[in-house]
Amino acid sequence: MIQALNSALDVAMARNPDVLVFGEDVGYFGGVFRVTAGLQEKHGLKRCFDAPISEGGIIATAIGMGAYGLRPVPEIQFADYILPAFDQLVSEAARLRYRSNGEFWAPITVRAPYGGGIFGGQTHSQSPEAIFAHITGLKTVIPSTPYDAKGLLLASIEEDDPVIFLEPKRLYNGPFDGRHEQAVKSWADEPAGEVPEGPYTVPLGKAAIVRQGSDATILAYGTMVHVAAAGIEDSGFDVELIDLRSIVPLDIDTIVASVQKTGRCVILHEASRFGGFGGELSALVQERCFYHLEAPIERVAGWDTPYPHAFEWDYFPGPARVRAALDRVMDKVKVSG
Amino acid sequence: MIQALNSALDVAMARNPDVLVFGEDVGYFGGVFRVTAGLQEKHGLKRCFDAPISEGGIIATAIGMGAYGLRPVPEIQFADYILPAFDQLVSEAARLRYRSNGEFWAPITVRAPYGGGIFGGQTHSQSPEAIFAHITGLKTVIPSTPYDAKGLLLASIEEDDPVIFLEPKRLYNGPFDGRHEQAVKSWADEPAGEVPEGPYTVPLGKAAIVRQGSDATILAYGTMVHVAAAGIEDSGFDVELIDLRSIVPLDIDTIVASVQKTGRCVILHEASRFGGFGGELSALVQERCFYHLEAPIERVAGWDTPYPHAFEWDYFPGPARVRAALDRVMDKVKVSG
Amino acid sequence: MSEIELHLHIPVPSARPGDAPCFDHIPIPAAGETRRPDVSATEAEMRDLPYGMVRILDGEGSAVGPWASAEDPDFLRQGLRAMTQTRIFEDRLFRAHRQGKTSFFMKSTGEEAIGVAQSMVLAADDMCFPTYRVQGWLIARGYPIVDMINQIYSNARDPLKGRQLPILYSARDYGFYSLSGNVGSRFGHAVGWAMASAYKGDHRIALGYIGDGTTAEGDFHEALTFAAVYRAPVILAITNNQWAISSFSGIAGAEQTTFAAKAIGYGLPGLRVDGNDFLAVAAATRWAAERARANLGATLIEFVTYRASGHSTSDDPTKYRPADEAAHWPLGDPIVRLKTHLIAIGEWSEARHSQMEAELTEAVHAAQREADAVGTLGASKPAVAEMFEGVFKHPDWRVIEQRREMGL
Amino acid sequence: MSEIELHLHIPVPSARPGDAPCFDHIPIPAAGETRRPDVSATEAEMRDLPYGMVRILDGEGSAVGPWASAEDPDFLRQGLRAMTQTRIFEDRLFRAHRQGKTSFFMKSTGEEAIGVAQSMVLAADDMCFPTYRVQGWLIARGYPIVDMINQIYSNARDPLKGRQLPILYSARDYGFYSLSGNVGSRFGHAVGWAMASAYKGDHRIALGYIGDGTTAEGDFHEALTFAAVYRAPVILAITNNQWAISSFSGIAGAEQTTFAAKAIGYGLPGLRVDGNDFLAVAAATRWAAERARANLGATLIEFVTYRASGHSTSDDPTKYRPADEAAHWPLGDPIVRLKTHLIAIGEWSEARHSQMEAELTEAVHAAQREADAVGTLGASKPAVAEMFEGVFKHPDWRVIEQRREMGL
Ligand SMILES: Cc1ncc(C[n+]2csc(CCOP(=O)(O)OP(=O)(O)O)c2C)c(N)n1
Ligand SMILES: Cc1ncc(C[n+]2csc(CCOP(=O)(O)OP(=O)(O)O)c2C)c(N)n1
Ligand SMILES: [Mg+2]
Ligand SMILES: [Mg+2]
Repeated sequence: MIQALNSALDVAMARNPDVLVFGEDVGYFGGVFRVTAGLQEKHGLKRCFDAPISEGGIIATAIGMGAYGLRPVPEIQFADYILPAFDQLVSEAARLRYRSNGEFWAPITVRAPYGGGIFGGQTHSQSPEAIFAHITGLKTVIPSTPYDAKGLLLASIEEDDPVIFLEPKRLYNGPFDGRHEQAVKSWADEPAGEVPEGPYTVPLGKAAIVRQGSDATILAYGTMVHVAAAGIEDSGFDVELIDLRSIVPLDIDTIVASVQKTGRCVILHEASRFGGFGGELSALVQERCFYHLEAPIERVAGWDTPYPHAFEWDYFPGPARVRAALDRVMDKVKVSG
Repeated sequence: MIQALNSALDVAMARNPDVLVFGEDVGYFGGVFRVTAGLQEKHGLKRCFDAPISEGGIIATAIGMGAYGLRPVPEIQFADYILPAFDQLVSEAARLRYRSNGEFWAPITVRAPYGGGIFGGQTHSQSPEAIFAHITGLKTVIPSTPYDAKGLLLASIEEDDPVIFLEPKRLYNGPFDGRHEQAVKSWADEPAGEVPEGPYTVPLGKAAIVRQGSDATILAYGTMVHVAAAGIEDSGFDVELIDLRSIVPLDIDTIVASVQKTGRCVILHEASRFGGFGGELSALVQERCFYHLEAPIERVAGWDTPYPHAFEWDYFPGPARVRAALDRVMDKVKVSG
Repeated sequence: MSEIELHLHIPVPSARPGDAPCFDHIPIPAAGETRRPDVSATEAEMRDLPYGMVRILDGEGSAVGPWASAEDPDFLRQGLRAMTQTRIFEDRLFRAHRQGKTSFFMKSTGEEAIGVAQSMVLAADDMCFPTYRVQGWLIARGYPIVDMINQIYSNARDPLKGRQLPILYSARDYGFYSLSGNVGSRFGHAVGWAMASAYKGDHRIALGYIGDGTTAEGDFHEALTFAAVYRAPVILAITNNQWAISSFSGIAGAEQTTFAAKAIGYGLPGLRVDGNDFLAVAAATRWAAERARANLGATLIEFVTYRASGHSTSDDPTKYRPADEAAHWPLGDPIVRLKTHLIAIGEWSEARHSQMEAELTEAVHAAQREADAVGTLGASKPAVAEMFEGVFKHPDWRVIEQRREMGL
Repeated sequence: MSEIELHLHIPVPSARPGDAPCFDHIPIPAAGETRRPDVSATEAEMRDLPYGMVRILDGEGSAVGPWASAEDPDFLRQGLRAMTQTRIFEDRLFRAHRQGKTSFFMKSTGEEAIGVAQSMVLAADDMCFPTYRVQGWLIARGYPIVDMINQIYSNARDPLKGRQLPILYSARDYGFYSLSGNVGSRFGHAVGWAMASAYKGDHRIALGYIGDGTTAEGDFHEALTFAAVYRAPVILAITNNQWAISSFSGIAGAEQTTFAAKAIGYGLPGLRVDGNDFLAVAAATRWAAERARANLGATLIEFVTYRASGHSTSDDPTKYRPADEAAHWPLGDPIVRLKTHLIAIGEWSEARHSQMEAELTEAVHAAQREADAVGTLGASKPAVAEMFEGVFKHPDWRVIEQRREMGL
């Protein structure tokens, strides 16, 4: 996925001189995850450069550049470190167009690696998507494959609205389905790991039906799409798996059509459960599919604790928990439906 | 409610020399809403003082004081301006106890006026409770009456965990039920406006059943408790009204018992709807009362736009929208139940 | 181990209500005293400037010292006019608030020289990132006063469609960036905008404004850091009007040093300027603009001024400072000072001034009548559908559904 | 309008891989050259200090100049011992990471003098607010090395119960505040803690650490503002080790001025100190502590040092700087310099040094064997129930239910 993201940035920079990339360690070094490797050398010092350790400053600078007419793609080194820039994102980037009646806007794409599965402990593992999804005026995109990563990043950069682009860091080097005891896999062996060289986009707001099914629907994004697939496999049920790809804009039609068809729904995310984006999804599904539901909607998510270093696999919601949730949505119906 | 909050601070400061109050304009002037009026004069310059305009600095300072052993009660002038301190609240205050295995903690109570109804426009009207509710390690308290305000604030100050204490600013000077065209009311005419002089606490995590009812349950907090009451009155239904009082900790038992009894539920908040705390409430109710639900759970909330100045009463979710939601939860059952 | 007990220092202002006003703690060199280095001087050669004060107009209304230069009297008259118009406008709209025509208003009384002079000195295509206290910028550039009032009324002709609190203007064509209620958070946008201009090989520069109180925000530091590191063509202006609502400048650090001295920590030149001296504001701004346009980077300017009015319509300053404090402000009134100068050089008269005031008053009244006719807050507003527009470039299903739910 | 095209300046370091290392841009006065003012001097009298450098140990290992004072040789030997132990410990644990015994590790190689000397100079009940690069503080105070390793392994005896990334210690009884992975955000806690101490009339002071790169965060400015405004009894230390992961100090503003100069903007004294000179670190810390304890307020100290190792186990510095850069660092190695001094004054010998190294190596090995026996990452961990403890003082229903869901 790293190469796919790198290629997206490369393509965007080549096509549009107003696209520029900056962030902590992204310049000469190419980023701590190497996503920006080679861009400075290829496109020049001024188009891909290091920034001070100041996430608020990085986003403020990007907004100012955007107001001038550039299309900056700042990187925040870890999504955990986006919080010092939260006010800039919420009070400024998200509100600029509305409050100025369209005189100014923030065409910025803020990339940040997020999520767990790498023994990163509390501050290199968090999934903050819920606090962005609630903010009117922000879009939030989360790819789950290299193909999508490139296409969604290119689409995000073309957006005239601010986009939070969260990259599941556990997927950077290969797919990961939560079976941590198994050998590490490579994207090279996956169809969705194949990434065209040139420009293409994957539109925001269009979910992917990763797997068709009739027993139940799973809603997931990022790494959890792969975990869901593993959980479905283990469960033996015929489950429809939907990869949301962007949570704002949300592809409500695809979600509703699927749950109305299956009548059962499980929602997955890595972020802690309480107040997470799963609540919104659950509410929406319940509101729109109430008379189709044959069992309570289940949520599988991180526990309501900070992300704990030693307990990576106790915390990370793996396929076993997905399977258990599927058992519950399927079983309960037999018991009381 | 202002006097009740002032009295709570006064009582807390008198009882415990480790309680101190600071924030922008809270000292000599007594705060832009006068909540801290007289405290500096009575308790001394060092116990109630002005702070630089630096919300991050205010919270960082409070955390350091808390780590030393004090019990600071910082004020953020408007909840909209708490965002520059978001990283301090999330990455530090909320996580200190967990990560240090209890060696350090943040016994701080962060007060902030929040919510709409005062023609405050985008940055003096927001309701940010959802982004706090999602953060593991933070408690969030929202009173709806002067009596509760004092008791909950005293309970919050006694907490050894960080508390976000959101004060519905539209209730500061009197109850407000959303009927903005009517004459302004005074707390003096309300039973819950009566506040004992001395110390007492209202426990966190204990909801109040404001009104018993059998047709449906409304979950609300802050100003919306009063709006709910007006909506119920208008609707003619016999609705149980629950004032959550604190959203973390959440009184799940009272909620579940009520909805299992009524089978119908409407959730209210001022914050914009998508990703708001109503999603979590809806999910929890659905998970725990699925087989009791006779109609979809409804959410009445702010629209998914920034808070717009001229459209105060178009945006603010008033009794008419509550009534419409009640009609829907009651009606739908007749149509399709 | 020392036996001294520690104690906590809490700053208190020199005077509270009932006390005699006192500004002795503010060092004010005589007009003409502070030197003017060449714009290409190194930062190390300029470290004295933050402790001096660029002042041109002396007590007699003469322009003196190294910062003075030959000014076109028309330029000065225009400045006088814009400052006077700003004051008349603000007084009028302040009253409009008392009359219930709007929800909120703020004045810049006593600080008019800053926004007006900078607006006139900078180029039409430069961009300022304002605070709410530089309405004079717009007036100096001829922004229609009726539109300002329409915005303040949030009426059907409000250019911002009722979405913003009064005076939180946005006026791109007038080099005036979108304001918002939260302070400080646009200071860094000025730097980003300036960096973009430099990136494009453009010639435009940016000006960021921040209040003395707001320098305490992290945004201030972050903006200065980026400005210094990337040598952005930007002027960063602190309007030190001694107060931040009820908190005196000591709560932002003024007991310790000048605000201009903050420049030194970033290796930037820092000017301390008499903010009530139209000529000094103009001269300092030209100097900083010249540096910026010559790729010499950013300048931090502290404008020393005084907030003669309350913070806003919600504020009563007699609650926390002597009621007559403004009268003791040692740097006087910017309008009076420029007028005195123009009269002293024979380019103005009391009679012309009175006539101008009458004209400007009538212009404001006329604009207000026009806006009143459209409607004041509540009596007139943009179409409610506007509430749902502009969240994103293209509305998504949520606002479309919600708009429909409202029957629109 | 000027016709010059603007251009954007992007700082680049003096040398990249393949280039000859060069530190000529760093001004380094001779040892003994920078003056030592009285602690009660005013800030205005000290504005030269940020541009000098407090240095005591000269090239021959002599202690010279106004900052030198008679030191107890035992104190110096203890310092040498703690620095050496720190280095041996870190080398060993770095290897433990390579052996898969833990997930992550960081070293302070070349910077040991700072944490060690400050730990020794400050009182047992003072509190430091550390960065991850002052493990020497704990070692100098005799924190059990085995517990450090248990923490690094997240094993069953980890004092932090497996909740934290390796080396993000918390050790209240050793005056060491809880670390976290995010940088900068505890700098202001030091100020709040110090204010609390002053509020209580206590005598304890605080020490906050921040890296050169991290000074760009808003937290830095906010902490300094509060420290200055309330004259908090705190020492604020910038460890300028020239690098922030792959970004050289110029990305944080070092092209423009020194980090110590940032003090001037707050009206605080700023010392620039040779961070590889144990005696200079100790002397500057004593001076600042004396000021703090005398209610004279905060001091900002820049320690000029060099990060001789990579940023962390995830980093390969040869990717972005000359492989031999460390060897060219003009301020040498703090251990070698203190050792040379002790030998020069007849209080130490090569033989004693080798013997000490052997002892310390064995002590680290013994501690590691003990920790290995408990178990390394994954092989041993605290009870899983610990994951659910400590979110709040008392668990609420959510974690109780979730714990139950896990069958615990
Ligand atoms: C982030 C934020 N914090 C607090 C406020 C509340 N507030 C509005 S104006 C103001 C005072 C600003 O003082 P100063 O910067 O000196 O500007 P002045 O009003 O004097 O021009 C404060 C605290 C705000 N609007 N935004
Ligand atoms: C808020 C935040 N932003 C970014 C990071 C990623 N990060 C970790 S260490 C580091 C470099 C810090 O450099 P410096 O302050 O110079 O300290 P040093 O490592 O040199 O001791 C960065 C950017 C972080 N941990 N926290
Ligand atoms: Mg001010
Ligand atoms: Mg560093």
